[in-house]
Amino acid sequence: MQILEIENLSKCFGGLTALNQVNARFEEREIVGIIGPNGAGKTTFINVISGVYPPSSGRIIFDGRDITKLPAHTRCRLGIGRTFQVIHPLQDLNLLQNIMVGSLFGQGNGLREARVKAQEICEFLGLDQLERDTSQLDILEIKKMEMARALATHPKILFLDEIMAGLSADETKEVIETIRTIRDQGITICVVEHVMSVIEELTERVIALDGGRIIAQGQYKEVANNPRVISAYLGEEE
Amino acid sequence: MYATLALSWDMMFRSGQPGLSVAGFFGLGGYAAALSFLYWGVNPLVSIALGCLFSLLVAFILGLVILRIRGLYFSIATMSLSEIFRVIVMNWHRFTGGPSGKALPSAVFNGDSAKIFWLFLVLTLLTVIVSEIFERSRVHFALTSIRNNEIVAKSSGIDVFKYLVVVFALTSALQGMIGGAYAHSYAFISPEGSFNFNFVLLPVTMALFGGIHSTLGPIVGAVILGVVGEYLKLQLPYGHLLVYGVIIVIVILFLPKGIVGTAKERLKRKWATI
Amino acid sequence: MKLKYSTRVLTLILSMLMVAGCATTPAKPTEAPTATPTEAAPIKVGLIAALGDVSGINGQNGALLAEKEINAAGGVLGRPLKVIVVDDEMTPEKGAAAVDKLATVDNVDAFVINSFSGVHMAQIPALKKYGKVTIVTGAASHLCEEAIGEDADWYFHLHSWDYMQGEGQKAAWQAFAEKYPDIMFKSVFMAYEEGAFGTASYQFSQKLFEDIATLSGESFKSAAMGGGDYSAVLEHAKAENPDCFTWVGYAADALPILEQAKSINFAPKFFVGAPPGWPPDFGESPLAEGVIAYEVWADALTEVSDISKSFYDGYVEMFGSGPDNYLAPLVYSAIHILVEGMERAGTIETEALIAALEQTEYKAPTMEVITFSPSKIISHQAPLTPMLTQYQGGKLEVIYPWDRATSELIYPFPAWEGR
Amino acid sequence: MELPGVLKQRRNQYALACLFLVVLLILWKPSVLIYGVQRAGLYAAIAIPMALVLGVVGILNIAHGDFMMIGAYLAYWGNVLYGVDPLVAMIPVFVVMFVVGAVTYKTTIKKVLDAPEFSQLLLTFGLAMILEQLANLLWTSQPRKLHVDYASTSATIGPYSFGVFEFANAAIALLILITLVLFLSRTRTGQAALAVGQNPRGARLVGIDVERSYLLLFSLSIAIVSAIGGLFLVRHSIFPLVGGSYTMRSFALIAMAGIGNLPGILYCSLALGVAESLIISFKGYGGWADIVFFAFILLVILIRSYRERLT
Repeated sequence: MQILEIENLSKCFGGLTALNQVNARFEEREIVGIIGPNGAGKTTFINVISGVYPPSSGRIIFDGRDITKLPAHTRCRLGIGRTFQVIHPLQDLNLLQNIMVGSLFGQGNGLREARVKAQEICEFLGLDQLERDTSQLDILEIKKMEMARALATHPKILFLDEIMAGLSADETKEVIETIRTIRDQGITICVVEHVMSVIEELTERVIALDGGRIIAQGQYKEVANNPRVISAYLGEEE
Repeated sequence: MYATLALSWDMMFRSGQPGLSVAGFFGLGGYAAALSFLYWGVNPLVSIALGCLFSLLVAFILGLVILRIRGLYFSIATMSLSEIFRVIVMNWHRFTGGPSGKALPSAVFNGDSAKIFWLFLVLTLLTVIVSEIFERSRVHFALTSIRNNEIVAKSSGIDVFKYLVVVFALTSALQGMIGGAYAHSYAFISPEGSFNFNFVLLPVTMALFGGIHSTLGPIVGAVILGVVGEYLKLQLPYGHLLVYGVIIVIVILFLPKGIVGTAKERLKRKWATI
Repeated sequence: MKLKYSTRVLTLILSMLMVAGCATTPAKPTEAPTATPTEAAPIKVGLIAALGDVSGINGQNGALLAEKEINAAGGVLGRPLKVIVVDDEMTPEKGAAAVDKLATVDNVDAFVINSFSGVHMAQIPALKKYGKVTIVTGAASHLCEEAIGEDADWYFHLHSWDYMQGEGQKAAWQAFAEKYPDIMFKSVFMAYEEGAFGTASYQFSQKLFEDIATLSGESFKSAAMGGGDYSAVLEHAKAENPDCFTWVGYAADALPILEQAKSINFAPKFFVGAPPGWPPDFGESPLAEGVIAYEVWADALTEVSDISKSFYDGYVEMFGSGPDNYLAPLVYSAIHILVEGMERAGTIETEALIAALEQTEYKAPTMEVITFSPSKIISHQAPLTPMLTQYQGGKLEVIYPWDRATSELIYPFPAWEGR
Repeated sequence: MELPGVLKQRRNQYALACLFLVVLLILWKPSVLIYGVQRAGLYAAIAIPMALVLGVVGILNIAHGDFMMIGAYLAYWGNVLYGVDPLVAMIPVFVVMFVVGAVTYKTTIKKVLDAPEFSQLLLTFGLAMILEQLANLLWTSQPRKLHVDYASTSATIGPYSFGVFEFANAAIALLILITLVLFLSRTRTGQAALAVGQNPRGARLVGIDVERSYLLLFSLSIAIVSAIGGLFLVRHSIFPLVGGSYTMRSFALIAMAGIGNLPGILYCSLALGVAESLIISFKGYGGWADIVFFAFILLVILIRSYRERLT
């Protein structure tokens, strides 16, 4: 079944078109990868879907409901969860509290429930010493914390924006496993990644963006061999 | 009194929004309380509550408009609002008494300063309680998240705008309440007295001095600065405000997180070393 | 663990509040010291003034001068006099706290209050609570009089109420009209500062001047309040071409308003200013020539009165220069009146002292004989007749009332050209 | 980046509309324009140096107006004791206050650069208090005013007489603005300072001495605003608290123009100055001038924030 459908989505910043007539569909329990060179519009794509920016035109239909005009927090409560490319710990809250925020507001839990829920998620992700300040966490823990906060909102679809960046090979492997487990719980996953090996290993379907347009879509192998994708990446390297 | 203002300012500032409308709502509440007492003979204590409600209402409506603004621009916007209130009150001669203000026939409790003190203590306690409720409920999580990163807050399901409006209205209501009590304790209200910029600068100074984002900090700041101020005045009838300024500068240079903030950090470090 | 911590915090806050409360709640008045006065125990008078402002400093100096003179002459009732000064910081709550402090901590026998109206309003509830003899040398707002009410027989007001100032001024103008029949005084334009002081002055003048002249006016933002642009007001005044232009503002407005008047070439026949005090360097400006001021004190009085001269000389000797404004002689007079009253009553008992003060006939350095009589509401008001003074040759000369006059009126206001 | 044509057009439309209004004003109430421009000059002259510090160093200097007050007192005493003309005194005041600004920066501001925004605010508030009280102790609250002949120089056009000296305010504001803009765009030091303002970390990486830029700009701002004290003294009385209201006004203007937008301050001052003069030119409405000032600012900020949300 379809969970998310995007129709003709465009987003302009002043004179700059960051997204241009994007159409995409996400099935339930799917793991989708989004690739593309820097400035291709990947993060904007997530920002528009999660409601950080209103779209310039187009429609977003989530779970059979038009959410184009809804504010970000409502979308979150409906079940769109996300992490951020640049890490954003809430530095004045400790590790557990950071995760509780998701549960408190995304799911509307009370403090006690939220605490229990957050602890469960931490256990699942392998986070411990939950009273630590965020400044004491290492990069893996922060990434996990961001994921945990998104998970705590009880999403139906989860957008992970470059979650592997800065992780070692072993750590990456661990996170990939975790993502699979999350999917197995019935959550659609959309990963934005630079690391191609991750995309290859993890995703079932890939969307390639360049200049705000979808240039290719399909299995990783097809997309990776698509000449437009290759030239987009090569163009970037020049 | 200043403790309450300092605390109420800090409660708003916990969301990261530095409001400068303390004096505005202080004055508004004062006028609402004084005038309702004067014209409709409302019981003074009830009229203080009315002042509180009036500020709540006005802040709520204005909050809907101005809480789209952030940071320093928010400061200016709230300051402008304060000034606009003042000018309106000053020019509305028939109702507010214009620049001369209005005298009330008698102070609350007939000017018994012990009772007035208890009144203020109760109001301060009320503010402390509200602040503590904030600190221990989801509001704390919401405000801290908004302050730290608004986009993360939004994406985690926090209705940022709703929280800001509610907190703005509530803190303004507290300021209005104190304004009402102030008007009644001196049986007098005037634009220059009530919309005085001192009611912004001093509470903010106290909150920052004591330490922000907590209940304890602003209270400690207000108490210490209040006591220091009085002591200095006894010692130096002339230059006491100068020394006061020097103290503020020195504290900021050496205790940048305020007294309570620094103390907390020291304690933490001690704990860590043990 | 977490809960415990926060409860502890809360208890801490509470206890701190209590401590703070004890520090600020006035202790119960201690009656011991005054109940059995020893020979040497001084009689204490509490003075509240704005020490951050020149008016307060002058008031304080006047009080200190009076204190010195009285103690040199043997004190009061055989006891020394002590003036205790507390700063009101020009804020209502500090002004009110000062009353509490003087009444309870210092246990003063009487108050002299030199605060501004806004601050004084806040002091009134506290003053009523203590009911000690109080002489007030500041606070002109009629709202203060309303707040005091008619029952306060311990309250003596040694400063005109705002509505009285106009009366004196009107009397002065009428006297002028009689003496100089060719003077035109038919239309007045009043520029008043937009605060309480200016607005009240204008409102009361409006009623008073009805039968002798047409009065119109407009407010401006005083430089003291962050304003200082008088262009529009002056333009409007010029358009009306009044016989007399009066501005009611603060000392900071004095010279700039003249400069702007000159630059738009507005020179009415009378150029009158009514600030509470003039800037010290005002007379030195060539623009000041011919400006008329309502004053209670002028240094020139020393030429016609020995009392004024002895006050002035004493002041200069003690502080190095003459008084900057009328509050020095006023507070000086207040202390003397109080002490004379105590001597007359033979006691500092409130009721006897009030009765004695009612008999006051004090020859003040302002050349006024001060007596107390009922005003609109209160029962003890000292009517002060404002003098009409004029800047002539860089000096403030008295031109009315006739018995104090040191010079003749220059009429009309000299043209701007050449200065 | 090239401006898109639409915006250019709209700009032209705005300009045309403004011009039309100005012509109307001249025909209807010429004095409004004159006084408005004079008012605006002073506002802008004081606000621009503050904007410099806020925009580049990122510090909101609450003591800004008080430095002007100190500068004005220095000019005053320079005149009383040594007979120096206040306008000439601007030069030595500039030099002296540059040093004072540098010392202030070294001893206080530098230490709170990394502290939270509001600690910086409190620090400058403390400084403001020290300056005001120092002035009060040294020179009392008695307002002081110099008399200089040219202060009330006037010109007459037809039936109108008006003061011309205050055009000096506008001229000096313009001069400061042009000098600063040239300094920031044409000189190496200026460009470095600008880079620091935009991205301190990046600037440090490319080898710019950030410390020095901050020091320079802060001292420069203090020096400029203090020198304006001399200009201020010509037409205004000075007293210890005189600066406070100008700090507030400057802050409001900067917010209206947008932080970091120096020329914008000039336009905003002009708009506000003329609007205020217009209000007070109606007899009996002088009291509402403040509302115009603040309502205008509020409106501009609101419109801008809503527009930002839409894009």
